[in-house]
Amino acid sequence: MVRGMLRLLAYGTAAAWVLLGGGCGRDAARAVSVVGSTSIQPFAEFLAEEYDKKNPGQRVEVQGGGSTAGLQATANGLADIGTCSRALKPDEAEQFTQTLIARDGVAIVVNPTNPVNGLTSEQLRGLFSGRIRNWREVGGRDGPVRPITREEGSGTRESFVNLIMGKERISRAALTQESNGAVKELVKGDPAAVGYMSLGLVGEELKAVSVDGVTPTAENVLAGTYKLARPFLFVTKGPARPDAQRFIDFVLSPEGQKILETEGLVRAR
Amino acid sequence: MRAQPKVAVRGFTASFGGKVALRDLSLDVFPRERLAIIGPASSGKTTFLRSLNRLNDLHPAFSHSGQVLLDGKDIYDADMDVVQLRRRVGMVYAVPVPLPWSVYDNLVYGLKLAGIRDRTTLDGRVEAALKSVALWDEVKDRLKEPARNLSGGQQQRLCLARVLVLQPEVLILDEPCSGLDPISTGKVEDALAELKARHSIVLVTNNTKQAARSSDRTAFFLMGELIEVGPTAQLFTRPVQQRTNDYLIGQFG
Amino acid sequence: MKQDKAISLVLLLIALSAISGLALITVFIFKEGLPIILRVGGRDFFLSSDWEPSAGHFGILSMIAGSLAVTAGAMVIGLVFGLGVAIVLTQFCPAGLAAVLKPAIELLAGIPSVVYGFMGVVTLVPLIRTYLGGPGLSVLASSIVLGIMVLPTVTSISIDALQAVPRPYWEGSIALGATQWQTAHMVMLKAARSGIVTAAILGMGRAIGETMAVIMVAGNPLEIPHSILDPVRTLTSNIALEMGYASGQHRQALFATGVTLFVIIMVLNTVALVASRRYARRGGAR
Amino acid sequence: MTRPSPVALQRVVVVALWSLATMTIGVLLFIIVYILAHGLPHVSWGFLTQSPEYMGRKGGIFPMVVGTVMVAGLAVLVAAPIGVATAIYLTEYTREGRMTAMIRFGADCLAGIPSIVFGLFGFVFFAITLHLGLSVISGALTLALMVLPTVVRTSEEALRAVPSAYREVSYGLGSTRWQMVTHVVLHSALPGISTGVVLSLGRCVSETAVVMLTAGSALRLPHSLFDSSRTLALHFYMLSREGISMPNAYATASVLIIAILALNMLAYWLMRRFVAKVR
Repeated sequence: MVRGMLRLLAYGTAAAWVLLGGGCGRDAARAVSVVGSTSIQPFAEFLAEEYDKKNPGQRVEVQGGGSTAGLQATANGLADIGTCSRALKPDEAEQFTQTLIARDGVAIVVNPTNPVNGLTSEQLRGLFSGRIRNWREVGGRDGPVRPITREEGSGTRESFVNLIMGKERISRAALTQESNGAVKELVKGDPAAVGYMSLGLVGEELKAVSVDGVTPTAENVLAGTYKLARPFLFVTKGPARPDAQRFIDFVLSPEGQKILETEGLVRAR
Repeated sequence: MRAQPKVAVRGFTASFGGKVALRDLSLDVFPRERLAIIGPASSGKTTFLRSLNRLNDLHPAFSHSGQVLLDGKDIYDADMDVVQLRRRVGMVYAVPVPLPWSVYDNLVYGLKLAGIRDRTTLDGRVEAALKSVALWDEVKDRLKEPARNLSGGQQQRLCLARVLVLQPEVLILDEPCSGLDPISTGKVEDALAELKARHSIVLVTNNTKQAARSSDRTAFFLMGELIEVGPTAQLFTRPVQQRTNDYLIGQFG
Repeated sequence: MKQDKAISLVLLLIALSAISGLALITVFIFKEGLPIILRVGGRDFFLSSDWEPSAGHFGILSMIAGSLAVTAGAMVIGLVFGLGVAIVLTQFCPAGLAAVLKPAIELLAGIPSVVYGFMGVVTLVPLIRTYLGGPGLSVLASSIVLGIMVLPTVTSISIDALQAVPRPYWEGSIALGATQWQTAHMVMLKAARSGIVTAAILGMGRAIGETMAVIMVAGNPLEIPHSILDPVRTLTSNIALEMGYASGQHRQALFATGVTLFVIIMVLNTVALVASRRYARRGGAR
Repeated sequence: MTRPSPVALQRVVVVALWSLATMTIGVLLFIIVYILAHGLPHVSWGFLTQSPEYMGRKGGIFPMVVGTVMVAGLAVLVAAPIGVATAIYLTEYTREGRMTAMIRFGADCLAGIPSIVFGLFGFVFFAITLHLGLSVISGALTLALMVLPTVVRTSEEALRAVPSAYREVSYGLGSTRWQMVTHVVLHSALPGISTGVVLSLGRCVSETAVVMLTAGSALRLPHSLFDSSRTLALHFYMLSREGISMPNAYATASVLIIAILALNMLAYWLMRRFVAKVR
């Protein structure tokens, strides 16, 4: 029995090293890799699933990591397509070819028990910068305000900062969560919380308040009246590889756009 | 005049990190004799035994000078095959150490190391060895059992048999009966009497009565030196050296 | 003997390659992280709590403070419980029961840290938020979760240390009329002291290095916590939170955070090593 | 105030200590029962053998099971031989000296490095510098480095626990050192070594930070070692953290917990065999 285990270990090891050595031909039949924004990740995964069903033999691999990581991965060849949930900075725009696949609203969310239904940009700046410390000041119940932000580098955060905060800094005391879901969970459980997240992922359990009097809906984003919106981008370094291009084409096709729309995003064209 | 010595130790000094354990020791072991070595604790008996099959080499600080000739060839020569040497000089320890396998696997281990794989040869050697230590009848139906299930006396005879399957020329035994009851001791001693016909036997013992019972010659060691060696009967009744006499009548524990 | 030499050489090469892994990690982490510490200056890096990578501010004081606060809390809980369990299992527990309980405690070490973090979020955080106030995500929540996570480390090393105390010590004390508890704390704990110190230090290393559980229950703001109900960001969660996004200087700053962590752990390890050496040397002699 | 009598004090302390121990066991049971109670109803054969659909909201966890086995298995297959060989070198082939002290100190340091630092290293070294990408192989090699010290340490302890008399007997019967090591020492130490290896496997299975940074989080079934793959622990993290599907998150955690339980029991069983063997 013990001898058998020894032998098994030896064979397994040998096999592992052979695999290690033999795996060098990695470029053959490689999957198209899509890396980037955690906001886009679930949608991209869903699109990839549908794409694989339609095109057996083609494989699309979706990764999270963050918008900036996606750009980096694309730049150094780790990814075929980078996904980015914010507008490219000028130097980035020079470096990459970008394709708008959809637009997404950034919803301001509060706990359903919070009586506040609408906030102005100015009030939002106050809440998130820490100047406004009590919900009473913006028409809510007496109680502390707990802003919840996303981590540095997040596309959602950068869009929020660009569109709302301007020059003001987000409070250092703000809780930092690493995903839309985590923000959602936290706001769901904490009556004092206020956060921002992808409109497509808000769901039923949170209250998305209106901003400057405009309700956050897909229609308002498409119409341009809800100004807290950001692009979802696919970026490639130069022209895309043919199989990557096929996937991009699928996403832009009416079928792909329909999928994104049913998931709560706003179509690109 | 006696025959050529089987083992001839010549001016042998052994030390461990500067601490001398054997000093300038010369002693012969003849074919087909049982040589007993007696002496108080830490008088160098065990070191002497372990010098005969170079087991001391395993100790990091061991160093030596002088010669140990086996059939006239120095076993400490650079071209000596130590593995082969240890097959020719078989050792039995004070405490029986059966390896954690079956009785049979314990017995054939040495043979397998020597490259013998033939089943009938293995079985034949095992049977012969077990018979020569009078263990065959007791364990012939228990060969597949773990060796640890045997009694202490059986384990020690098993360890003796494990060495015997290799048909060594010299057998060295380090207080092989120290942990055994009188009946088991008797069985081991009987086996040694039988084995004398084919092997040279060096037996270290703390038990002077055992030396008197089951040896042809006896050597007395004290503090790493050989004090006296002679026919057993003579050494026990009329020792030449005063110190031997003192030891025998119990002056040194 | 020639074959023996060859085998020995091969094994030595393998052993050295294992060690070269450490060298490689050290070199890489330092190569990536050190330049920015030098550029920003040790003072601005370690003694400022201004962390805003996009604006070029890289002060990690609040993360260092956070890590220390959370680790201290975890050690209080881990030591009280871990040592308590070790004493129970070695001194006051029938051997049969101890044989079942010890592997059960060790099982705690096998549960994935994400599960601990998750359990903290769904059970502990709402409790703290409801009954003690604050956001729930807090030093307290992190300390409790980490305390439970380091407990098996503390317990199993303490048990080893307590079991290594020679039996006659115990018997001698009992024979002099001491109760079991007097014996336990006056004789056994004293004799096993440096082993327990080792346990505590290794537990501390585990607490300070834990990432995923902390990220989920700590809240991760940039401010230094003022009370145990305040949220906190640790060195590890700072790395894990932002690594995916970071590039350029920002990424270097995260590696520098890693360097800081690395140095803290190395110091703790060396202390543990010295402590356990002392313990080994004294062994039965004391 | 009078001091309580020693006997009374002892009673109080014993009650206090036992309640600490009971609470600890209680926490363990609570975690396991909580996860299993929420998750087991959603675990089925189909859940284990189907691919996830709809980002994991529906469907199963088959690719993650495969990914976990690949990443953790490969990590251990790399770490175990290197670790055991190192331990054999340390115990059987060399004397205590500067070299062994150095190797041992290195292993101890490696053991103390937090997993996130391994993750950073693996990301930069394997994924980027060696161009292995976020892949099974990057993750496995990083994890292998992470568990290497555990394997070395436990193997060393197991080898040292083998009675030295066995070694002498083997030499006495005419074995070379290598024969002695392979036939006698390894044979006796194998259950002990296996315990360390199995526990390391458990650590690889439950590790999240490292695989997140090195193996990536692709939902697809990995077709080669160079594909990215999500492990069960990371899948659980993402499902619960992104709030994608709590039932599936609990079900994934249940599978994970059961796997860890099984590995721990295996380790415990091996350990008992080992103790019986070298006694």
